[in-house]
Amino acid sequence: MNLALIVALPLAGWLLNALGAGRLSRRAAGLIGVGSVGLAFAASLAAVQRPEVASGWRVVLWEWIAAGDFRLSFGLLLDRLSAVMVLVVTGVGFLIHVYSAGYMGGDPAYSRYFAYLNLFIASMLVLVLGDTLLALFVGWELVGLCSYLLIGFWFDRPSAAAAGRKAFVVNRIGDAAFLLGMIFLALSAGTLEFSRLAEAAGTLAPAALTVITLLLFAGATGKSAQLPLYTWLPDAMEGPTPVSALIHAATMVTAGVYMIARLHPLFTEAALTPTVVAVVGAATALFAATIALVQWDLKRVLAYSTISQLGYMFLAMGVLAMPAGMFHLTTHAFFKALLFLAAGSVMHAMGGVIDMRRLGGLARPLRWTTWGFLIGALALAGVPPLAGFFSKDLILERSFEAARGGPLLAVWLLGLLTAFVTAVYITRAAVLTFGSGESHGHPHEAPPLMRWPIAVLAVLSVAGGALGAYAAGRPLLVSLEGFFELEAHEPAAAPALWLRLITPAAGLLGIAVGYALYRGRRAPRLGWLGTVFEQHWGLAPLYDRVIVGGAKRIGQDLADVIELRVIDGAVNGLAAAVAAAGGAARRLQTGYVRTYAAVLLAGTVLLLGYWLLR
Amino acid sequence: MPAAADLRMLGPEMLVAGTALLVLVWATFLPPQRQHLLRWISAAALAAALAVVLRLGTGAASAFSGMYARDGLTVVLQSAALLGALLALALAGAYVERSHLDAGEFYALLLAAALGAMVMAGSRDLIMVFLGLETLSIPLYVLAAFARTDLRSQEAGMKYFLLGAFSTTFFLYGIALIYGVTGSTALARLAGSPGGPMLRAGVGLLLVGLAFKAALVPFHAWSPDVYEGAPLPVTAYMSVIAKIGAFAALLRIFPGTLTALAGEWRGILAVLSILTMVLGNLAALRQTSLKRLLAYSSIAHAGFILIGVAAGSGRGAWAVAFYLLGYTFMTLGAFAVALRVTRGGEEADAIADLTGLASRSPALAAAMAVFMVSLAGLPPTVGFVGKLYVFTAALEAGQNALAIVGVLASVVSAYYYLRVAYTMFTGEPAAGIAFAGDRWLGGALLAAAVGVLVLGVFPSPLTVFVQQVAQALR
Amino acid sequence: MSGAAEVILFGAAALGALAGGVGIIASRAPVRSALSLLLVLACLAVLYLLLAAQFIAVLQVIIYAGAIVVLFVFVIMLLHARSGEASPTKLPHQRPAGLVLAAAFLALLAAVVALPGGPAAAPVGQEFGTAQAVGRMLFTTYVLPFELASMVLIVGIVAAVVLGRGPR
Amino acid sequence: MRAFPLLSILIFLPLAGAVVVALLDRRREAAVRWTALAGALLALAAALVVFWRFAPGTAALQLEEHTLWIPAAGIGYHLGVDGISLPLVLLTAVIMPLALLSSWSAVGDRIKEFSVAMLALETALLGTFLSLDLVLFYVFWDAVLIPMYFIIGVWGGPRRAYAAFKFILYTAAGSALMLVAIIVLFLSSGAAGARTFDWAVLADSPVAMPLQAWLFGAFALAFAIKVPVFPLHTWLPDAHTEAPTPGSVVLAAVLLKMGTYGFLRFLLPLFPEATVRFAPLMAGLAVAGILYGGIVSWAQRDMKRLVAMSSVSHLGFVTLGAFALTVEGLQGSLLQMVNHGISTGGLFLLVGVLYDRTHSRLMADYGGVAALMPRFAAVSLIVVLSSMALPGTNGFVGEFLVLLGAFRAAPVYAVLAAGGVILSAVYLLWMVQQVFHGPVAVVQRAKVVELSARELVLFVPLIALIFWIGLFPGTLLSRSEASIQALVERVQRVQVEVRR
Amino acid sequence: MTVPAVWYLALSAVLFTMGAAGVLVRRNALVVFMSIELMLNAVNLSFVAFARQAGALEGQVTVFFVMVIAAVEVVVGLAIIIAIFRSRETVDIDNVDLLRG
Repeated sequence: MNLALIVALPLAGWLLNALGAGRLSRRAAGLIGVGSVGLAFAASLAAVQRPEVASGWRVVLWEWIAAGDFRLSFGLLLDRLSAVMVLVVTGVGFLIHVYSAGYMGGDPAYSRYFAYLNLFIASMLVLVLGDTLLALFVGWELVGLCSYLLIGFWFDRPSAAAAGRKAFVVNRIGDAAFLLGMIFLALSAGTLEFSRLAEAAGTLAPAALTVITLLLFAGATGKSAQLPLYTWLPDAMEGPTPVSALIHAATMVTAGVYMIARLHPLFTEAALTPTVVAVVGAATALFAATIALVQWDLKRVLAYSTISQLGYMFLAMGVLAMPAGMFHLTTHAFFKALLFLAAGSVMHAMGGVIDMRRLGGLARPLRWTTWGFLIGALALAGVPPLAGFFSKDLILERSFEAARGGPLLAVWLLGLLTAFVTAVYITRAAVLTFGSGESHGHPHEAPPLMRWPIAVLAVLSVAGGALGAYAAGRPLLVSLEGFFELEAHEPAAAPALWLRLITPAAGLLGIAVGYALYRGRRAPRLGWLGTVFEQHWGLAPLYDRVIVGGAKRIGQDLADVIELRVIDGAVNGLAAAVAAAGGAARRLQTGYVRTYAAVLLAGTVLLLGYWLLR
Repeated sequence: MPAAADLRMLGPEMLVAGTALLVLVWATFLPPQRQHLLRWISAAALAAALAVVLRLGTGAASAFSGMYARDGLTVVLQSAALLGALLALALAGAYVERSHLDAGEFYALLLAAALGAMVMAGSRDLIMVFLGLETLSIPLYVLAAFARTDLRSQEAGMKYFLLGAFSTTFFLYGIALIYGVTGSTALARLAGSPGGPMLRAGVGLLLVGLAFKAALVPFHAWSPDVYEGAPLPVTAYMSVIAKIGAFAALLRIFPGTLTALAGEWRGILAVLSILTMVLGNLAALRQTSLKRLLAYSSIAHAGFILIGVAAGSGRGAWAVAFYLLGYTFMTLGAFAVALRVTRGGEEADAIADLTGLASRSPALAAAMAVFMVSLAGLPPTVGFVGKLYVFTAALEAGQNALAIVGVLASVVSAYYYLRVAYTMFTGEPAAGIAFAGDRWLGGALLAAAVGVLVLGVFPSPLTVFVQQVAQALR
Repeated sequence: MSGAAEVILFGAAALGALAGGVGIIASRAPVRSALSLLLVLACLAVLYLLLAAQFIAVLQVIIYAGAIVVLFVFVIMLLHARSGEASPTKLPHQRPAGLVLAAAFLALLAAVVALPGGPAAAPVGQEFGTAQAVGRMLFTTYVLPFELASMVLIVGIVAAVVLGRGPR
Repeated sequence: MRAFPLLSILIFLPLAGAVVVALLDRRREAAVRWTALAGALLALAAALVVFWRFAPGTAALQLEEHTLWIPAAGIGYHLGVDGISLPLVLLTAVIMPLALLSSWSAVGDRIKEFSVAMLALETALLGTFLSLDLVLFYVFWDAVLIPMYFIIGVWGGPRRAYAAFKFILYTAAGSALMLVAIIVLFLSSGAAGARTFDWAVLADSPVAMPLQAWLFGAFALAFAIKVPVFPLHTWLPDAHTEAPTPGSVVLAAVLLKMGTYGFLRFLLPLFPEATVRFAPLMAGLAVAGILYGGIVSWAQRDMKRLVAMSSVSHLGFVTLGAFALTVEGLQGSLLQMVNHGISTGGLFLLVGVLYDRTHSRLMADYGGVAALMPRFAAVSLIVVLSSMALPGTNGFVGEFLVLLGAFRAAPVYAVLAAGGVILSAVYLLWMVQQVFHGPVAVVQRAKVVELSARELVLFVPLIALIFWIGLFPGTLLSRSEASIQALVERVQRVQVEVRR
Repeated sequence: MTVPAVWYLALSAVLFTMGAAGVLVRRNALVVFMSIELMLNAVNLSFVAFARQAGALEGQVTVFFVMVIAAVEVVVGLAIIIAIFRSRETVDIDNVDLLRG
């Protein structure tokens, strides 16, 4: 039951912290919170070593739902795919827990924070380790819950509460589609067990398969903040920064990618879906990157960046370069977490200020932070030999190959363009935050508890590329290619050199442009283009006014007019009519004997008349 | 000359009639403070008569040259009449003595009316029915006007009398026409008659007379005014005894005799029933006087009871009998509560006078709630069982519209009955409200409440009892 | 009695009865109504004789004409009863409605009663309708209703006593 | 040998408690309250004995009691429990003590009468779920109305009279025609003398079709109003809003289930052909209710009204599951009945806790409550999540099965109903945000104090059930499986015939 | 019997209807009451005519009972009218309208 232990540890941490809220000392709470995840990481490390993992180590815990033909147990599955995720989740998770212990040091709701965070880890592990799609969905929704709770952690701020709610609701939209897809799948394939889906995939009708996968992908667009359901993620930055790092960059938002990887037998078989995934991914990548160009909130820059990078991952999944997608997922977890932690460090130093117009010149006082941020930024920009370079390069390479000169080449072009924009906006952020200008106030460097995780992540961001670098033997990719049952990409089929160079070139060009543009705190607005970006290419007003406003108005109209006037009005109208009839019946009773006699005689005439004449 | 067996068969009637005379005479010799003895005697006589009725049982389908019968119908409906009279007597005593009404005459008239209803139950000849009807009605006219210095009581008496006499002429004309066709007033002859327009007209006119007594729409107009104006215990008594007598005769004449014409009169009775249910319930909706509310309620219930007659079957007939017995309990119970509550020594007639009754007397309010629930036909009360029976009868006879209108009318009735219950359980009691009545009233109240509930939960014995009615019709 | 005489007698009595009927409902003064009623009763007594109902005819004169009408006249005098109809009516539609209803009712009755082909009158003996014959029936077949009628009479007495008492 | 009348004892234990309470001195409030609670707890114990004695794996009726009640009219006293009624009996027995406990703060006057009404209500409810004779069923069904009417009308809010009358007249109007249909069933059950009101006999030989459709309509109307199915729901928000907390709890948790129970117990087995014919209509109304209820909930300002409207949406799922006519759908429907009882009952308890403190139900009067009552906020969140059908809680399993079953029947239902999944998050989280989040905005801040121990006791069993059913729904599903399976087989047999 | 029974019956019907009209049209309670007596007499005529037609005495016996009842009704009715007159000083039945609705 070693496997269940991985989930049980953070779950226990959650229970202790939740029930002990208000009674546990700050120290105990932190120790439980951090310790449980640390132990889970250790357990994960031990577990992935097990030989069973290669063929899938499955532990069935109990029969969960059984109704009619539908029978499903609840169990965990550790294979080469989930191994990657488990390590990322518990590993990065652990680092961020450590960081949090410092970052949240002054918060009164310390226990609650760790309770939520532990619950998140547990939920994420359920998502990752679940042996059925339904179990994955359990984790899927639970991480959404944790996200809601943590975004709205400072619930006394109306903006935070609203952001949490928005995140949950937007996710729910995707989840509803996911749920339908899952149900469709369960009914057509007869199972939701991953181990049996592979064989079932071939038996499904092509149309059904397409619909199922599209519905599931719709779910992924919610969770992973892709077009059109991306809006919640920028708002999610209302949460504490470590949360943004952990949930809204490194782990939860990648669940969509993981889900597609998990269901690769279906997605690879489906006719239309991969193309849709690739296009949506590529479009989102560029779309979000352009918006990141015009943000002033450092965390929002990173948020849009995350959306954009997730787009890359979907692009990879769409072109069926699944190992590449997972690789980027991993490296992104490192460098984006790093960027967020660094940003958190800035906030910590500046007393919560995150608007880049009020930042600047922090390179000197915040030495660790600056280094961390720069490494992360370079990795993000795809500068070799940092981790981001390898994964992003691989994705673009694969997408170019997959296009085979066809129309899908547009996807590759979008990706390439995004690489350039990415470099521009991250350079802008770095320059505005750390570069020129005077620092305001008296910023001080973060305590060691926050510094060390930054350092570790910086190292991973630098060296993480080794997981997929040819030079290092590509251990991750080999493992995953085995898992996806793809023939290994031998160096023999090495892509053309120009293809390998064009990505870093785009990145470097972007850095140069960015530096040129934003050096010296000039902040060009990019003209009309900037306005377009700020308005999310026109989507923002559509969402706010037309969809949300419209729905609210319809709701109000239904409640005030249809409900009260029409439906209830009919009921009350009937009652009023009966009451009026009652009044009329009373008026018949005039009080005059002669009227009564006349009524009596009339009744007699009618009765006899009817009887005799009928 | 009547045989001795015939006379023995008349035991209950003679007991009641004799006691009426005894009470009348004795009252003149009794000092005022001992007038309550009259009540004891009357009650004892009614109880004894009830016992004799049950003891005699059925077994004389024809006596007095075929004028009279002691069959299932007689037994069951005479029991109902005696029970109603007994309860009404218990309700009336304290009121009569408090209001200084003439006790001897009051009880004598009460007994006479009971006698009338009993005779109507047993009659197998239209002359007997007519005389029974008058024996029932004339005392009621007098009782309605009994508080003779009270304007409203006078008015009630006059309206009742004039309209009653008016309707009686129609009834008589009906007898005349039937006599013209069959050459006889005996129901047995009527049963075998071939029909024809004159017979139809005769039966139709009979129906008018009986419908007036039972207060069926459109022959009901007298009843709200009379109920409201008559002294409260009289209203209570009237509301049950007149119905028992009228329905006894309706059963005797329609499903009991005119079986050959059933196809014709069932539809007509169904229409009357629907009109009665609808109008009675609608007019009751917006009443503010409790007596008037109960008047319309009694009209409405007449409509429900008529369903059983309109079914034209044995099942319908016993359902009528069951309903009448249940109705006796619940209506007299409701009146008992009304008698309990007084305002400044007078009848507390407004529904609003019951406001907050539950905080003054929870038991009284609970009892009233039971009666109201039963009148509304909700389980677990006798009112529900009665409705179940009549609706079953209607549906069995294919009178679907009757059953559907009936259930919907019941729903409407729930509004005004429950409004009374609601009033009692909310608000603060009004000033000047006091409780009146003696142990007799309390006993009657308890008996009615227990009756309503017990018969609602264990209706089986009573059901078996009333099924005798069906046997009588066969 | 010859047939023609019977017809003439019937015609006269019938016309008298109808005239009396009109008099009852049309006279302004109640006393005239009462006298008109007396006329009707007398005419009916004649008709009863024609119909071989001597006993009933006698009763008609004694009870109705002798007792009831006298009672009415007595009460009218006692109450100095004005017609009571001087004030404007509160029910303006009552009169037309009443007449229409009455007409409709009469039409129905006529349709029923005036059907030709009723059985021819049965021959009856001398005994028919005498006090003895009716009395015998009253005390045999109709003994029960007879006794009951006495009960009703007692109720009538009680009513008179109760209602006639003055205010206490 | 007569078997031990366990079910009768279960049904009438609360009534016995009511009698005992009625005999107590009204001034001894504590004694009244404890006695009433003891009565309800005894019933719970009896229900647990039933649960323990219940043999899963068979569709047969168990612990049957079958004697004559009114033999002269063909009416029997037939009780029995199967997989369909068992969960609802348990639900009733669990909710009643909680409702009584909540009345300790929510009801301050005429406590004795209130307790009597509640216990009488419990008897009527248990009787409704356990009766297998149609008249007996109807007696209990209608008897439910009376105590509930008083509970709303006497102890309710400012518009209680309106709400109470609307409640009783609307629902009584619905059941009126059912009575007619019951009688018609009786009359068509055989020749005179051999007729019966017995459910088991009637279910064995359904009446022929045109008549069956009419009878179906009459029954369906009664049940649909009780559920309530859109658009027959407008009595519900008023009744809920005006009822005192315990009344709302019982109303939501148990009373509404009478209607959906009726679908399963009576509509499907007694009128299989008509069910098949009209299932699309019912499912369509259910879906309309899911969406409509969800949207309208969102626009509410009053918390109780919001929860009430949300019931329309949730019970739409129950109805949808029932008329999916698949095992999954029906199992989900049944489970969702229990779930709704727990979660919506819980929601009303939560609103009651707030109402006890500030006497306001308007969300605008709150804000930042989470800061003042953190434990309460946590409890609320769990209940809300259960209501939103978050995986891991009870609601998810039910909703999932319903959607699964509905999808199997016709995907369009499931697709539309999935909109309800979204809407529930919209309106519930909206409420949470308004009430709990933001800066502290309650007026009488001092009164908004953390849950007392008694109040906490209210929620502990609910939360335990939320998670237990969420994780181990087999406890209930396995017991209802056989009965539902039998039911579906019966209906599907007809479905095949109709298609042919 | 030369005059057919139908004539008597027709006369009876006319008289009955006259009485009914009188009840509806007249406001004086005494006259109304007299109209009712007229109706009773009309019925009696029918009874006697039928009795003659059928050659059966029951009709005449019935008339006897009707007369008894009529007498009692007169007593009761006049007593009530007198009581009303005592307190209201009117015999106009349209003025007796306290109770309505």
